[in-house]
Order: sequence, then structure tokens, then C-alpha cells
Amino acid sequence: MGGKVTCTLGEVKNRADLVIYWGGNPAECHPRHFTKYALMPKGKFVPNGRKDRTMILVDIRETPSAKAADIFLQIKPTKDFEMITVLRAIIKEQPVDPAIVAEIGLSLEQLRDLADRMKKAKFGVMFFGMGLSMTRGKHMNSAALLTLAAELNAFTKFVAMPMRGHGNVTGGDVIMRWMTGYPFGVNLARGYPRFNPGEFSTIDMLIRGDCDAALILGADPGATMPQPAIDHLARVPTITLDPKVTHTSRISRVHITTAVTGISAPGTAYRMDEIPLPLRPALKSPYPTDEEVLRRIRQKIACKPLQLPPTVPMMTDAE
Amino acid sequence: MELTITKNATCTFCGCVCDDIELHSDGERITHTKAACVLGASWFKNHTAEHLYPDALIDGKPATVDEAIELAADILYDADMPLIYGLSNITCEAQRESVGLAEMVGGIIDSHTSL
Amino acid sequence: MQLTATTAKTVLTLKQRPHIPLEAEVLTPDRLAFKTRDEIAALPLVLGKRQVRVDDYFDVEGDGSHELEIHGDVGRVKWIGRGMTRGRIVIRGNAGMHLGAFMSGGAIEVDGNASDWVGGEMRGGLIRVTGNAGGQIGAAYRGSMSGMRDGTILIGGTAGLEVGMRMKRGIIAIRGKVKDFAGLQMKGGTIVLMSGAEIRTGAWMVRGTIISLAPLRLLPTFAFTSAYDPTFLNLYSKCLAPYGFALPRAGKEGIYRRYMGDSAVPGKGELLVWQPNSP
Amino acid sequence: MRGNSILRIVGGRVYDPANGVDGVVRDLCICDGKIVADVEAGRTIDATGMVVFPGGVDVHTHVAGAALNFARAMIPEDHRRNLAFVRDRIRHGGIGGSTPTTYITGYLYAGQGYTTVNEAAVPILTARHTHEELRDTPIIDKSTCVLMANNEIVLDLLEAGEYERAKEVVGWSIWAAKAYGVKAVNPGGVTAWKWGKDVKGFREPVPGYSKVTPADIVSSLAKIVDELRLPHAVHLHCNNLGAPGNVATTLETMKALEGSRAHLAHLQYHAYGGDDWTNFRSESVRIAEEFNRNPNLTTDAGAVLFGNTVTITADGPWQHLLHKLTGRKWGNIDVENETGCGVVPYVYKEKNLVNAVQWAVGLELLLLIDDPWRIYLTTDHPNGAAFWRYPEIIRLLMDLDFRREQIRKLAPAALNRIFLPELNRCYTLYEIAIITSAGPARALGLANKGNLGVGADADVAVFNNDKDAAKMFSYPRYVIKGGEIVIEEGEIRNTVEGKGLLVRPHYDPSVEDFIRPLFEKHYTMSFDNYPVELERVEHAEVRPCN
Repeated sequence: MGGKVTCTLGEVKNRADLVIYWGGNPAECHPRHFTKYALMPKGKFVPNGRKDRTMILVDIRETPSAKAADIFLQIKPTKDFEMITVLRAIIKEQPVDPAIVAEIGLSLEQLRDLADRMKKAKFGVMFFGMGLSMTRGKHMNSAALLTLAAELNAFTKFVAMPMRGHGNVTGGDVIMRWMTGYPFGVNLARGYPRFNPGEFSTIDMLIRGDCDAALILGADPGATMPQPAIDHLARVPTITLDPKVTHTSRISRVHITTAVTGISAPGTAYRMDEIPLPLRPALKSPYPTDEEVLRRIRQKIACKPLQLPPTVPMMTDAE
Repeated sequence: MELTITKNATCTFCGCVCDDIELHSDGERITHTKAACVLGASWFKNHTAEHLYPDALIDGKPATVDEAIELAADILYDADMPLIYGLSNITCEAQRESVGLAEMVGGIIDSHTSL
Repeated sequence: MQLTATTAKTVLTLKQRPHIPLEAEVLTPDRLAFKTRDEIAALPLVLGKRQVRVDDYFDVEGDGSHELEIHGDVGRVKWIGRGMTRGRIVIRGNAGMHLGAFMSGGAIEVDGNASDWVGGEMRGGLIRVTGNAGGQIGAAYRGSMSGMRDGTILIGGTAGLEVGMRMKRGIIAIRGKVKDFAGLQMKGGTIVLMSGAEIRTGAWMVRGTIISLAPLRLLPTFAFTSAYDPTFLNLYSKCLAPYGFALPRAGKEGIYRRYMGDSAVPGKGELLVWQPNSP
Repeated sequence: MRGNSILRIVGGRVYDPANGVDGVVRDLCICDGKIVADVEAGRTIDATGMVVFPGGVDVHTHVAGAALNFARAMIPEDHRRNLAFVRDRIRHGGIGGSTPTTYITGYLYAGQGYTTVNEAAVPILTARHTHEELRDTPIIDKSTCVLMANNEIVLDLLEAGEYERAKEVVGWSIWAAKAYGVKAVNPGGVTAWKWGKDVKGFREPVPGYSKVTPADIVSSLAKIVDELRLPHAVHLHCNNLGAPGNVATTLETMKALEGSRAHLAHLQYHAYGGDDWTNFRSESVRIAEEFNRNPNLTTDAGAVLFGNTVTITADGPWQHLLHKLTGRKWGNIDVENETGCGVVPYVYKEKNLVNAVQWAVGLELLLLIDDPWRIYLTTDHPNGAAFWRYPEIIRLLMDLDFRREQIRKLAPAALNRIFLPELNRCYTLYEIAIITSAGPARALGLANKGNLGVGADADVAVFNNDKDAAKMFSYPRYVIKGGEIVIEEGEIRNTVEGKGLLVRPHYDPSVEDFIRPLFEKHYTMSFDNYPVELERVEHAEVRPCN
């Protein structure tokens, strides 16, 4: 897959004169994204803040975020990939079929205007949310947007960034990368890391019944995943670590209550732009931290006979 | 209870991870937040230092943390293909332990990113 | 003692369906050909974090040969035929993920369904599946520059997402309908869709040909160029006919409409969509 | 941390250039992690017939931090192509290849006798991340250089002619990042890249500024580093990296330094002639001649080896160009107010003219620069090749027949663009010990490294004396780190933890009152969360500035 052209949020604050939100509703889901980072603040090169920026929202429905937009482009559901692909063609002055473009829910003129604004921006940024990355096309929708952003650099400065949802999900990516070389879905069964989304990603694994035990922490799949996945979690021995007794706890063999990240557990968390920040807990928890529980589980296992990985030859693409 | 003020606290509710929050606490709960958004403020106020939940549960019944850790270790050790999943609302330090644990028990480790 | 591969078959019969996926990259004619029955029985498979033996999961009949027959539902057995260069594997039952990945020669036949990544990054040879297959057929693994570089994959039923992703050469023919992104970022080779596809067919393709006998929902970045009778289809017809994939010739019955794209890249791939003459 | 084992290595041929010892058979004694004059009892290692080197020191590498970690996620195909590392009783599992995972980085460095490395590019903003990764990089000691040549607070001060205050800011920043030295990457060019541009001329104002030029940034930072008395000179990645004809910029840069100390990083990438890719050629002779005349300078080769790798640099504009040239995937992160980074996978091919010239230039510089104490072995890992391929370069330097054989594999058209076929110099083991250990240790100002004298750190590598230098340096018989045997018979025996080396330069603490309001205006995190706490650096050793 392609790369990713991105930046830290301060670059957006200081420079961005075109801010595009795609498939996300920051007004409700990331309330300070507008005010602290991307839209309202006065920046070094956008001294008038909001006045110096154009904000465009692309979504399938009018959310409260639309009020903050200069231009709201409402598109038909599941047409994001088509729209981005058309924009890629337009910026290169390549032909597109207007009749099929119409299915996106926008006119060719609207798309041309958008492409034009993108090319004319001094510093453009696209933030994309789950409305893009979790709808039909999934990772290809994200890849499309990242590719468009990269290609716009032939004309001006342009970056893209996912609006990561849950707290420290970014930290998980970062740490798995340095420890295993891959950002998520890493199989360590053979003693070295292997990666193949779809094969080793949780929902697929659970639906196929590919694991025979589970440890869940910092998530509540019992409340959010499709039923067949939950059924498998209930079927196998599951361990849950959470500050509360969750839906997942209730289908688990073991639940351990832990201190709350950043409130009563110290440590580090990564912001969506991969900047690490220290946590400053204000309370003392009566419960141990996740870190401590995990360490103690490891200590317990370390007392058992060592399990070494299979000795079969490694699979490499080079063979 | 004495009021303590924590400055430059970091909110991990959403991916913005704002680190300019001021928290006032009475030792048991956070009574006041400054700079936090609505979501952040309710996140901070929703969690207290009270002992509201059992330390641990085994098969739905209260257990000690020691017992729970022991059983958790057995389960992961005995499994042929354990899965470790989540990693969103935990610290980097805990994430690092999770990867170490996954390696030790020969499992798969995954986060919300795969969704 | 010098062993020679016998002409007889090696037959593996699944004893029990594994409770989690079993990795069996050792099951190729190349690896089995010169082994005795007992040696084959002792070969390692990987079950999660455990190493097991072939005979923990299979009854083994016959010494090693270039002909491997597997009986039973091996839908959870991955990597069968990985990197094989010669010989034949016949699976009487469903096959698991990565069937024939990286293979460069020989043939695999599945009398049943197959899973994802059939012929992933294959270099040559033939894979034939009578039933349905999963996604990423003949595709590139994550990050790789190209998918299958040669060979033939024939699927009797339907197939999933990203068929032929980044393929460079070779043929994939699928009788049933396929899901989204067939021919994604295709660089060459041919995909034949006997029953068409869902959406985004040929997305971001650079070169190569996708032939569909059913109407396609096109991306706006494909442009109609001509309606014609592509003579090179004869060649494919000849090659595919023995397997029951007959391509109609333009003429009385209809014609092929040719589209070029994907202009987003911009690419010069072609989509040939069969348009029957209205009666 | 400190080794408590007592060791005597007997009968080895010792190469210890820091003390002028050139292949003398002598015993080496180790106690409490240090080289000592003599020991009683303890373990004896028989090194008869073997070669004893001070542990290797890498003056310039990219092994940890946001940019490298970004690259890791971008190249799963590279991970799969190379052999991974399987967990065993002692070792963690992980990925090898162009961007090894952290544990493996430590094992691989130690596995070729290296015990100290300098991570050459750290933004302050993500220094916390870099130190976390380095903590997970076992065995070796680690220092870091903090990126300053595109830091907008510093550039704005230089523009305003406030040199003294810029110096205070640099001093403060080094301590905030818990760094050891100062790195300058494409001075002014990365800032320009924030608008999609690059700097134009070395003596023309940086886009967005009216006065300050790359030359000003270079000379100011060199002077600042000298005045802060940092143990390591300014670590300089010159402007115009990789570009045809960049020899002019590099020569101008040497001039602009006006006698200040400087370390010119990966000089190979800055020694090209020609006007474009069609007449691209080596200018190593001109570069080496000028370099030889400037005793204030040190450098490292940044050599290239053929094969797959991934390029990672803070030089954003260059990476965009490389992406356009190769059509390979491209990653980029701009770091607010400080720097940027670009990532592009790359394959160096023997039959590619440009690549052939690059391959030759790295070796030419190593052979043409006459003082081995001033040029060090690097590949600008992973840019020129992965660091674990250093032994291949050593062989090319020591073995003339082998080198000629390799030259024959180049595209013939490359031969009249390079000087390598005419160079007959071969490195001695003594010189190899200088360019891999004693020299870089001296350049870094680490008197206790690259040194087998009494009182030095007991970081030692023992090699078989093999005719094939590549084999010899790939499989040390023993590696001792801080007095502990970490490699024995080529196998990892012990994964000790390494130290974090840093400095606390003198600066006026009140500079914080100047930085804070600017920071609050231009950054997006809290100022109080910005500096890395000292406890975050594992086994921190604060080295003196004098």
C-alpha cells in the first residue's frame, strides 16, 4: 500500500488555510479538535485564525459539525471511494464520466471546485473519520484519501490524518511497531511477528473461531462487536481487565478491576498525531494498574516451564 | 478532604489527548475540571477513587486479584492460540507489557486499529 | 538408500478438524516426493503456538510422490502447496487460506471451497477450485509491489474482495460473481469475470485486462473507447475452454464494449464488458 | 548495569588505536565493567590467534524514534523478505531487515561487535518516544542528536540577529530532549518544505525569511555547539543531499564553517558532480582534497550497498523528489516548528548508473580521505544499506581483489564517472579499528569508548582472524559490553541493558521565560509536558561539557 503524508497538529494550527473533515463529526466526537488544534486557533502563518481558513466537511449526513463548515458536501452513502478517485483524476486533468460522477451526489462542478481549492491552498489538510474508514471499502477508502493527499503535493503542500477515536489507540500502534514491526494484528505464535489484516484481525478471528482464549483490555468488544464474535468470546476462556465491570467482563471467566488510565494510572499516551504525552493522574486507585496486573501475569507464567516456539523453518517471501 | 490541583493533566478520552487540563480533586473524586470539553469533563468525573467494583471476578463470583492472576496465567499458558485485544484505553506502559505477554504466550495481539 | 518418487499417490485423510487453524506449508509435492510414509507422518505442522505432526491430524497412505491427495474438510488448514514448483495436489474437501501461495509450478485442484489468498503472489502453475473462494485471489501480500506474476487460477463459484490485486501477469477466471475491487491496482494479466462483479472493478488499474460477461457498475474514471471484437480472446477461449469457461465471440450474439482506465492513476488498463445483442 | 564479572582475555592480537596499539599480542583484563591493569581469578578467555578490537561505535545511524518507527509500518514487504528473529530462552523475537525492531537492533549491533551508537535525528517534540524505543534497545549504549537547523524559534532568533539567545535556546533544547549533540539537517530546507519548497542557494535567504541563509544556520550552530562545549561537534547533514552537482554546496559548507568543528554526516550523499541525472558523476576527489585540508572536520561515509532498503531522513523535500523519481510509496511527517521526515523504500541496483556512482563514492571517500581518524564507517542506516551489512564494506576496503570483482559488476558506463577503479589503497586491521571504533568514539567525545586502555569501558569485540573480512566481522567470537560477555561463539548469551548518554550544557534557565510564551503560541501541547524527564532515559549517564 502507499505511504502516508501527514504532520503533527501544530503544523495545521500554524499553517493550514484549507481544512477538510471527511466522514467524521468532530463537533461531537472530538470537541476540541476545532478549538485547540485545527480550525479556530490563530497560527503563526494564519494570524486571524478561523478567518484565514476555509473549512469543508464531506459526509453522508448533516451533523452538527456542518455548522462549523464553510462548505458542506453531502454525498451519497458509500460513495467516498468514488469521490476521492474522481478527485485524483481531476487534479491531473484526466477525464471522468459525468453521468457516473452524478451518482456520488455532487455535480462535476462541485468536485472541480473542490479540486481547485485543494490545489490553490497554501497548506491543505484532510482529517478523516470512521465514516470513511469503517464504511464499504474500509482500508481502501483511507488509502484513497492518503493517496490523494500525497498526490496533491505535486501542486502544493497537503497532508492527511486519521481522526483516531479511542484514547490511546495510537500508542498501541506505535509500540507494536517498534516491538514487532507491525502496527496491529500481529501473530507471535511462531516466535516472530507476522502480519496479515483479515487473517489476524480480531473480528475475523473471532467470527471464524480462530483463537481458543482471549485477554481483553482497554476495550469492550462485548458491547460493540457483531454477535458471532461475542459468541466466540463467551465460548473460550476470556480474561478482561477494565476499571469497570463491562459487557465483556460478564462473558469472561476472569475479570480484574484496574486503575483508570490518566485518572488514577500514570504513564504515557500518544495523541492522534503520534506525539507522546505524560499522564498526570489526579486520584489514587484502590485497584492495581493494567501494567501491574500484566506484569504479574507474566511473572506467574515465567514460573512455569518455558514454552518455546515451534522449530519449523520460517516462512519468508524470499524463498 | 483536602483539595488537590493537578495542572497539565492529559485526557485520554478521545484521540485528541489534550494535555492542558486542570483537575481539582478531593482525593475521592474529581470535583472540577478546567479546559476539558464536555466529553473529557464527564470522563474525568465519571471515574472515582472509590472501591465500587469487586477486585476481581472468576466465573462471575468475587475473587482475589491473586487468584484471578493465577487463573489468567493458566488460561493464556494453556491455550494454543490466545488472542490479546483492545489496548485503547490503557497506558503505553501497559501496551508494552501486553506485547511482551503476547510474545511470551505465543499469541496474537491486536487493537482497535484493525476494525 | 536412494529413494525415488513413486508414481503412486500420497493420500492424507483428515482425522479431526483442528479447533484453531493449522499451518501446513510442508504439504507440497516438493517436500513430500522423496520421503517415506513414516517420514511424512512425522513432518511438522503448526497449530497455534504448538508444533504437531502430520499424523496427529491426518492418516497417511503411501510414500511420498509428486501426487498428493487430501481428503476431508481442510478449510482450516493453511498454506497447502505454498511455494510448490511441480506435481499435483488434489483436495477433496474445502481448502484453507493461502492455498498455493507463491507456487511457481504444478497444479492444485480443489473439489470444494477455498478461502482467502488463493495463489497469493503465485509465479506459475494452475489452481482450480470447483466451489467458491474467498478474497485476495492471486493478490499481492500487504505492501508488496505485485501480486501473481504468472499462472492460472480458475474458480468455479464466487469470490471475495480484491481479486487479482496488483497482479502482473497470468489469468484469473471466476464463474460466479465477485465482490468489490476486482483487479485493484492491476499491473498486467487478465481477469475473466463470467458473472460480473459488485463495485469498483478495476479501481486504480495501471494495465492489464478485465473481461466481464455481465454488466459492470463502472467507476467514473473509466472511459468508453470502442465496441469491438478483440481477436486475442480466441487465445483465452482456447486455453479456458477445457475448464468450461467459454468466452463468446463478438458477432451475432453481441459485442465487447471496451473501457479504459483508471484515469485517477492515470492508467491504461482495459475493461471489456460483453454486451449481448438485444433480441 | 555495571558488569561485575572478572575477565582476562589472553593471547589475542590487540588493536587499540586510541593507545597506538597496532596488533600486539597482549592480555586484556576486565573488572567491574572497566579495563584494568590486572585481575586475579575470574574467567579466562583464550583468544589465541584471534583479533581483539574495542567495541564498535556508530557515529551516525537511525535506529529509533518517530521517523524510523513510521517507516517500520510502511514496509511489511521488507519485513517478510528478510529473516526474522525467533524468540528463544534469552532473546526476544522480532524483525530484521532494513528497519529492525528495537530488541533486534540491539542484538544485531552487538552481533557484529558494536557497543555504542548515536541515533542521529531526534525532534524535541517526540524525544520522549525516541527514548522509550532506546530503552527497548538492549546491550548497546545510545546517544542522540537533537534536530535544530529548522527549529523555528532558533531560526527566528538568527533572523533577528539574536545569536546569544539562540545559543541559550539550543542549550535548553538539548537538555529538554535529553540529547547528547546537535543535528542540523538540510539547514532551512525542511522549514521551506513546510510550504512544499526547498532552500534555493546556500547563501540565499531561507524561504519565509528575509535574512537568514543556510550558511548562517550552519555557521551559527557550529559556533553554538563549540561555545556550549559539547563533546560532539555539530552533526551536519548538508543542503542538497543526493542531488547532481551538490559538490558545490558541500564545498561551500566546509568554507562557511570557518574553522569551527563540524561532523559532516554521510558525505557520500554530498559528493556528486553533473547537472542532472544523465551526467551524474563522482566528485569524491574534490571533496576529499578539501576535506583533507580542514582539520576541524570529521565525517562518516554514508556508504551504499546494492539491494533493497528504505530511505529515512528529516530531509522532507528530498524524499518527495525521490518518491517522484522512483514512483515508490512515500511517507512524510512534518513536526511542528521543528523538523520533518520523509520515508521512501528504495533499491540500489548495480546496473543503475546513479546507484553505481553512489556505491563507488562511499568507498572512494573512505579511500581518499587520508586520515582514518576523521572518516568513519557508516551507511547512514538504513539509507545506504542496513547497518548489519557493515562487514561487507570492511571487506571492500581491505580486499582489493574482491573490490575489483565487484567493480566489474557495475554497468560499464559507470566506470568513467567514478574514481574507484584507480584506487589501490587497502585498509589494515588497525585502520578498520579506527574507522569503526576509536575514531567515531573520539569524534563523539567519548574518551572511555573505542579504547582498550586502563580505565576505559570494557566494551570489547574478539574476532576470528579470517581472510574473508566480511565473515570475520559478521561473526565475532566474543563481544563484551560493560564487562559482561554478551556474545559467545556468535550466539547471544546475555542481553544486558545499555546506557543512555546525554549532556547538560550550561544555559541560563531564564531562557525558559522566553521560550514559554512562544511555545504556548505556536505549539499544541503544554510547555510543562514538553521536556523529557531524566528518569525516562534508562541508565542515563550525563557526560560533561568541557
